[in-house]
Amino acid sequence: TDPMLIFEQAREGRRAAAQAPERPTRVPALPEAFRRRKRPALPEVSELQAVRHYTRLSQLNFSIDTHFYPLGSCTMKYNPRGCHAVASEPGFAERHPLAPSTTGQGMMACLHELQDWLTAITGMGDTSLAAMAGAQGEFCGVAMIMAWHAGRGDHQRNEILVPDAAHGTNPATAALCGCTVREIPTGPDGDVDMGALHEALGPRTAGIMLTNPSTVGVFERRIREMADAVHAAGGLLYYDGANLNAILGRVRPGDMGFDVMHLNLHKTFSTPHGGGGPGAGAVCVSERLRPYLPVPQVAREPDGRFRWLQEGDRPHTIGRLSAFGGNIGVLLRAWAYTRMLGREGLPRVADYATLNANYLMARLQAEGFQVAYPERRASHEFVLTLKSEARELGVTALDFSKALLDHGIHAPTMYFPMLIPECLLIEPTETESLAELDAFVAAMVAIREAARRDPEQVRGAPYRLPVRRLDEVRAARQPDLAWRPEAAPDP
Amino acid sequence: TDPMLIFEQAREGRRAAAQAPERPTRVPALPEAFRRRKRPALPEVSELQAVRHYTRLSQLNFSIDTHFYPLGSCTMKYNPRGCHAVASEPGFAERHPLAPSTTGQGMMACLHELQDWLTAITGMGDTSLAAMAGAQGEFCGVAMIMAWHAGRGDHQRNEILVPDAAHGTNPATAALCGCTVREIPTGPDGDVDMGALHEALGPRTAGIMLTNPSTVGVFERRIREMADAVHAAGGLLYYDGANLNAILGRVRPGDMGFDVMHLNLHKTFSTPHGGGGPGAGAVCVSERLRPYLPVPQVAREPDGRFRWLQEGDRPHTIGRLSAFGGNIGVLLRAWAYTRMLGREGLPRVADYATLNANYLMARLQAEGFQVAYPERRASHEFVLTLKSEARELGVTALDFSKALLDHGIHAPTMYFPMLIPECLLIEPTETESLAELDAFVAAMVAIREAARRDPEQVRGAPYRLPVRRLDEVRAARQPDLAWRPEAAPDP
Amino acid sequence: MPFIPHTEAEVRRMLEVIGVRHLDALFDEIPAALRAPPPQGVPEGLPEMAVRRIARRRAAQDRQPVSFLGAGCYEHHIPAAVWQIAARGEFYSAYTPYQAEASQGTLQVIYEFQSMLSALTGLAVSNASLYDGATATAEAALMAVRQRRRDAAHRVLVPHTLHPLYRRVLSTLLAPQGIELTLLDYDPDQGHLPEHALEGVSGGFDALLLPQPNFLGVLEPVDTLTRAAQARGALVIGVVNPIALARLAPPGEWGEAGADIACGEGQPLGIPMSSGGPGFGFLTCRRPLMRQLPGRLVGRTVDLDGKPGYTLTLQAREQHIRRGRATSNICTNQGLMATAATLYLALLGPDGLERVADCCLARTHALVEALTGLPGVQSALRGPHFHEAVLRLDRPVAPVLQALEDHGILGGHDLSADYPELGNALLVCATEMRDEVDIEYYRDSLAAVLNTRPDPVPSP
Amino acid sequence: MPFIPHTEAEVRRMLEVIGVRHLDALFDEIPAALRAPPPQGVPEGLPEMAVRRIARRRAAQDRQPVSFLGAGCYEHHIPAAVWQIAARGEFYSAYTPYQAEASQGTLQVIYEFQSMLSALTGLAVSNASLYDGATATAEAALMAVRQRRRDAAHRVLVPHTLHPLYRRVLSTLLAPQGIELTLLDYDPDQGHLPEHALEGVSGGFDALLLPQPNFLGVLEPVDTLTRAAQARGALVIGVVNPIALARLAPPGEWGEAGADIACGEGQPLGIPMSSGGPGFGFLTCRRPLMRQLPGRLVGRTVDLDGKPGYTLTLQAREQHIRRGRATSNICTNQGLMATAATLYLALLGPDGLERVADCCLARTHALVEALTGLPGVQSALRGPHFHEAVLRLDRPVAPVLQALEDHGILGGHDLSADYPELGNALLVCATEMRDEVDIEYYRDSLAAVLNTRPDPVPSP
Repeated sequence: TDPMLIFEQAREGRRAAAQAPERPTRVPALPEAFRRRKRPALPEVSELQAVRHYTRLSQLNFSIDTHFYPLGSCTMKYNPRGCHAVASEPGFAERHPLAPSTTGQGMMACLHELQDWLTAITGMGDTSLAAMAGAQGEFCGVAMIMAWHAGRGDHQRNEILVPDAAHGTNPATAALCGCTVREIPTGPDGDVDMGALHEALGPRTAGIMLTNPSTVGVFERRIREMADAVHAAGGLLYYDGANLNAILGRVRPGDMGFDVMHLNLHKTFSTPHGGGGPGAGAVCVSERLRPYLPVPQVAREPDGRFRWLQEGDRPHTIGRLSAFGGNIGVLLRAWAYTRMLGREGLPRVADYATLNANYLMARLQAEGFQVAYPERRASHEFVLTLKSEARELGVTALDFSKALLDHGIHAPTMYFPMLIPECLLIEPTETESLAELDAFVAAMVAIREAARRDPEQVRGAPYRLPVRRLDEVRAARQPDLAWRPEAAPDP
Repeated sequence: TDPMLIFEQAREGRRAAAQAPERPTRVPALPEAFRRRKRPALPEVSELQAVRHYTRLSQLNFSIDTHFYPLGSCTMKYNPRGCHAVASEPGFAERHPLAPSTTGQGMMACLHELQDWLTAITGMGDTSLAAMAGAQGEFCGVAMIMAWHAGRGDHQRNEILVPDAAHGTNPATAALCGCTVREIPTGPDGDVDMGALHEALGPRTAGIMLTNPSTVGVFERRIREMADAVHAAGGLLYYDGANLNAILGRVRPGDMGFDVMHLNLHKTFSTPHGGGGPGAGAVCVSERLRPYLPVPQVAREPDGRFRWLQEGDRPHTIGRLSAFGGNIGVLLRAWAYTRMLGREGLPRVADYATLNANYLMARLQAEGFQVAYPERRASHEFVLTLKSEARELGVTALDFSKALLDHGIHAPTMYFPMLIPECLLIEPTETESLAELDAFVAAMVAIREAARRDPEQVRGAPYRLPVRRLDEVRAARQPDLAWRPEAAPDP
Repeated sequence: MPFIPHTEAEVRRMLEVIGVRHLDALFDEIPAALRAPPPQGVPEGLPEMAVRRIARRRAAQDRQPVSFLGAGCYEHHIPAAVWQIAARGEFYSAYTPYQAEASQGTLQVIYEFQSMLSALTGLAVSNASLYDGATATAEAALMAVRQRRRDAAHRVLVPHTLHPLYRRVLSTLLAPQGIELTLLDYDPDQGHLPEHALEGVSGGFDALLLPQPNFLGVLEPVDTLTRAAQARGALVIGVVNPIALARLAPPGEWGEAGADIACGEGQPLGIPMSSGGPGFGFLTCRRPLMRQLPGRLVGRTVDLDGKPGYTLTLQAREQHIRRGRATSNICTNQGLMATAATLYLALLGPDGLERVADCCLARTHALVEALTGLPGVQSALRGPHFHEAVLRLDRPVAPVLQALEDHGILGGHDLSADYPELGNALLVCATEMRDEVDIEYYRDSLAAVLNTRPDPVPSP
Repeated sequence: MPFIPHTEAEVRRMLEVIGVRHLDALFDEIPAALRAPPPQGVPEGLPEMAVRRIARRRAAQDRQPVSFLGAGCYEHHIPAAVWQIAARGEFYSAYTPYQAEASQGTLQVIYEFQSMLSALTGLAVSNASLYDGATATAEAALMAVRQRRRDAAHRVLVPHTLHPLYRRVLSTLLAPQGIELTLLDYDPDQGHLPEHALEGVSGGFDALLLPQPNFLGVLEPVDTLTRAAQARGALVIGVVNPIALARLAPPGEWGEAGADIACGEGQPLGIPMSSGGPGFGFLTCRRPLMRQLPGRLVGRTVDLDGKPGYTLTLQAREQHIRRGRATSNICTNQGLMATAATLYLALLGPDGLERVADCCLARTHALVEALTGLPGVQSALRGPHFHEAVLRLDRPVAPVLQALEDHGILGGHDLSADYPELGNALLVCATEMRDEVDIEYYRDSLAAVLNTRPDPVPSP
């Protein structure tokens, strides 16, 4: 029984909801010119039909609440249900953004604490919670770097260095900020190629964007040396917080020499990813970048009251990133999570995320799988390369990924970082149990055995999901992006 | 992947929940004699394991929110989500039952309205909301009838008449009240056999328990005549509200001559059934039985304030049915539902429940299926008999039921009422759409066709559910009713 | 039309298939005299928005003060996951799991529930829940009488220390079957039954009810009394608090043989108080009593392919099969509440449950210590108590409670009506939800009340 | 250890498999100098109970007065089903649907979302959401500049009547790319752009932003302006309120050809206000602009068996493929909010959405009528307004709003900082959540405030 679209279940004239208010008796007339002539093609379904449809659709998803989800670089760990309850408190959820701060002291107290905690955790000088996702945090970071150079009259610096294994958002962000991107290669040991770095640095260097542990799952051991070199060349260092879970409460980006960073609260601080957001991309800076922080930010007055700092309070700010104060409902979840973990719980995250990754790596190696950097410790994640399986069995990383779905395990991140052939980036996170890790190993071994018996069978996976492999070429060549009423052309 | 038991996922020493309070620093010593020596064998799992386990288990259920559920006599209709929100209001959900009534005026206002509305809807004289389910409502009703006879010094009346097609709770209740049960046969037209009724009535008759429309899905046309006969014989009439959905707002049991009745708020008033409750069994009485109503009940004082009536206020009460005030969270849901439907919405329930049942019956008849009372109108439900299919194809009502599950439709009530061979009692309810009804007919036709091709295949259904048919004989002969730690004997 | 999906065109088509012209025709078998107009006593329908607004206004006016009330219903922390999951549509909107193949979720949850309640009480078999603690106690008594069959004395011993409201429910439900309830006196100094309580009971009886802790919060000498009752051929029924069982000896280990049956109120296990309901009653027993159990039972079995699965079982005990000879008339129970309790126990585990119990114990003792430090307040009973306790005031309790209400405090339950022999007695309780600040606030408020309102009403 | 499932025995076993003795050894590649002690600035961990209690106390102190604030964020009724379903774990705790086969739920919901937003705005293609209305407007402007390629003037026309906060976000996001924002003046008597607004604009420009209704609640002459802008080769971007679109002509029908792009804030569609976020931005466009769209897109396709299914598509626009040449750096969007909006629109349908819009329209007009009946209060603008309106007071707005706060009223948004030319101007809004009683209460309170506090501060 295929799920029909909600539109296909609709019938014109159906009015089976108690959801709409009563039609007012007297509606002021809108001038004819402004009026909509035809009703929008929204579905007319009963309340039960809507509830049933979306309840059933939800069941088609893999999610943390239902499946192991070792998606590398995404930190898919348990999202505590208590955090959702906190953000749903009517006093928080129903507050208008432009209501006076007298009505928001409770919410602001939480955000102010979160700012302070994130500053302490990262070893930086100050924190703004304004960015609505990691990519916006990155934008902030690069914009602040550029503002700092501009503030010193240093207008020629418009080059951002990025390791070749970096997340795609890094170069995209640099471009958004009007910078050019220069890629730095990764050395054979997984660390950045220091020679290439030194070569790239110069009077046009605005800064470098890095994550540490890096996207290949290892800790950049010479990070202090890199920081010194970049700073000596007049550039600043940006820390991409995507991998912070690996070192949370153990190592502080501020101590490594970074000037600015973002945190993905929907990764490290366990706010839910919601099938694609909302996230939050808190930005932390060293003292020298503080004047450029985006607005608003929560400040505590000498009398203990909280208020929003606005453009007037921060004349050098890079500006405003959203109409209001950011994804506050997400921030409240991160506040609750951090408050539950506490000082002693934060390093435990890093410890057990690292333990799980290294255990899984060791077991897979023992089973004969090849990891990308066998001489290195895994951080919270590691890269497996299936190039020999691809060569010998004709079964690729993609095929393994799809076959894992049939085992009830979400696929790891595939084909990233791009420099490693046939790779899977595997991040188990600290909230998964030993039993889940062992089940993953068993599944990988079973898939390899199946591939030895019948590679075609594995190439056809998945078989047990709501759909089999989808025709992505067709999706892109003949884009069908919206349902239309029968025979209706594009509007 | 079979769902494991939560116990099988446990490991001793696991402490991965933020759910428990901190251990107090100083715990008063309990005298040794009272102390538990061994921890109870509760599972030790992480918060994520618990969330994942129960989320996945939930997905194994059929439910109104996911499937058409035409379970006869159970009125499985849409449970509005707004009602759940109402009952979850912290002011309602967090009130202690022994808190003074000054702190419960809002809740009591709702219950008082609900009492009044149910009284108006049923055409009776007063309502108590104390009964926690239909069966408790039945107990109340018969107990009140007995109390009334006793109050008049009429101690010989201990016989309760019950139609042979009645719900099993009716005779069970009569027995609980110390009465003997006398069954009255159903006539060939589906109505009670009037001759047999007259014959049964006499000086030992305490009363009769009936539902109308009856359990065979038709309206007892001579109900007034029956009421007159029972009253003339000195008995009282009890109305089992299980089928009230068929006549809600259209016909009032009080007008039919009933003296006492219960309502299943979890059927007609759409509070959820929760996989087996909680329900609520409001009891409505005519004026003469009012002194016997169970306590507590909400009263409105002349100054407009509400308070609980207790034993002291109702010296003739049959007593108290629960420690506190009944299933108040359920009652609040019924309050919200009734308020949303309103005066004009109540009869619509009966109209469309009846329309759906008669349409489905007509379509199935047109497809060649046999109904038990083809000359009669269906009420909100009707009985299909598959005796010819059983005889000719060797495929029973049970087989059809299991095969329906594979079509994504919950089975109707099977083999009830018992007097009709190979029967299905089908109740579509008013909240299902025409498309769902047509899909039911199509599934029935498809199953019959499959049975003609290959009866064995149908006898093996279901195939697409989490389990196939279960060995119920083994379940009853070797009862395994609780998990035990490895090798642990029964305690 | 809220909730009704039919369009006008569909209705026309359906009527045509049925072969009638109007909806009214479908009611043509109902005598015209019986048809009624829409009920005028019910107001007009309102959209969800308006109804929720009314409810919210009313609920806001019911917001609770700081409460030290226990007395059978307890304010515990409910982990957010409990109801976020229990309220999922697949649990919330399913029926009783008659079709096992389509109900494995509910059935496995209930099997786990049964296992957990069995583990907590130390008895082999648990049912799938009953209405509440009081009705579960009544059903337990009926079980005992049934079990004794020909030997039955139709008499049950009920301690005075059993919850007074439970005693009233027992009267309501047992009287129609001619079962006599004999009240057992307690020692008003200790607050529990004397060890030799049964010596004064002449004649046979079928069961002894044993609350632990009892309504006054005090621990009963359950071992001695279990031995004594069983020696006289009667069954012992423990009426227990499931949170306290984390620390108290389970009924299955009382005396030598253990109690025969245990029952109680499950509300403390993750269920909001909701003015008293819905909670759930639990009922467990030794295996030989299994066929006397009322209510649903879930069993583990295998399917046609040999795969494990769950189903309702031993239904021959129940009303829909055995009708007038069923063990009870119960049908719908409190399934969703049992689901919530299962989630609660899984989330807490044995260690977490112990912590909750320890907190309750510690906080109630701290409360007693704080309040009895005030002049005019003393501890009323000498027996060991668990997470409730009785205080005796130097003046009537009711006006004191009323005065505390003005301080935003629900000070406890006034015992003077049910236990006049205890004098001006007040039952207080502090769960893990009452912290040091709350307790201090109670002490200070009570001090203020006792000073400023010197006994305005003469003692009754 | 909250959230961490490892037992000590398991940790030992795992370390053994790895071949190290202590957890610390796993960090041996990290230079010792970099290792830090646990962050002292963070307090000790607390159980869920304690954290929720703190949150509840803080949230209770934030409870909202009766609000007449709109200004880009609106208090609408949210059907209970919306979040009871959107918060289901399968939606709530899933990642971006990279593995299509394991994400059909989210993918189909987003496809339906795209279809609904496309229907509402009358434009063929919708993306899967952006951060908020302001960033969506910035992305729309960037799209227009990209689309014009070699012809691009790197200049966008921004009406003064566009939300002031949106204008600030545009500056932040567009300035680094060297895009010039030219402010278009409005008619302060009418409250909207003059029909000939573009005549005074010399030189080329890539896009005209057209808010409808505008920030002042007034309707812009969108047909004329769309024609004028398109005649000069520029793209037209409608910035619209999705609730108002139930009644207002959709951007796709403005002028002759229709606007090219529409965007706006989705919060009114079933999302709580939450002090402004998370909501979501929506962005739709004509089909030829499809490859300029930023953000996720879901497409319908078929699987190996020919069965329909859904997948992320046209990813070549995105940062993870195109990196520095992507249409945007956006990655995570506001998926769960889009899910909630889809539920909201499905539950309301076209008729329900019209009712909401009509109520907003009617209530705001009733509010204006009620308040302008008071001396010293007048309607400030003559243009037709939808569900917000500007009032002019006879004294400064701020002290009046502060006085209203004492009556439990949030009286609206003070415009004097952003629109000083309007004098003592106040932007008010009444959605379906404000009934006659609320409006009457506002009127009476305002009357009291205006009488009792005669202009205590001199006008600036």
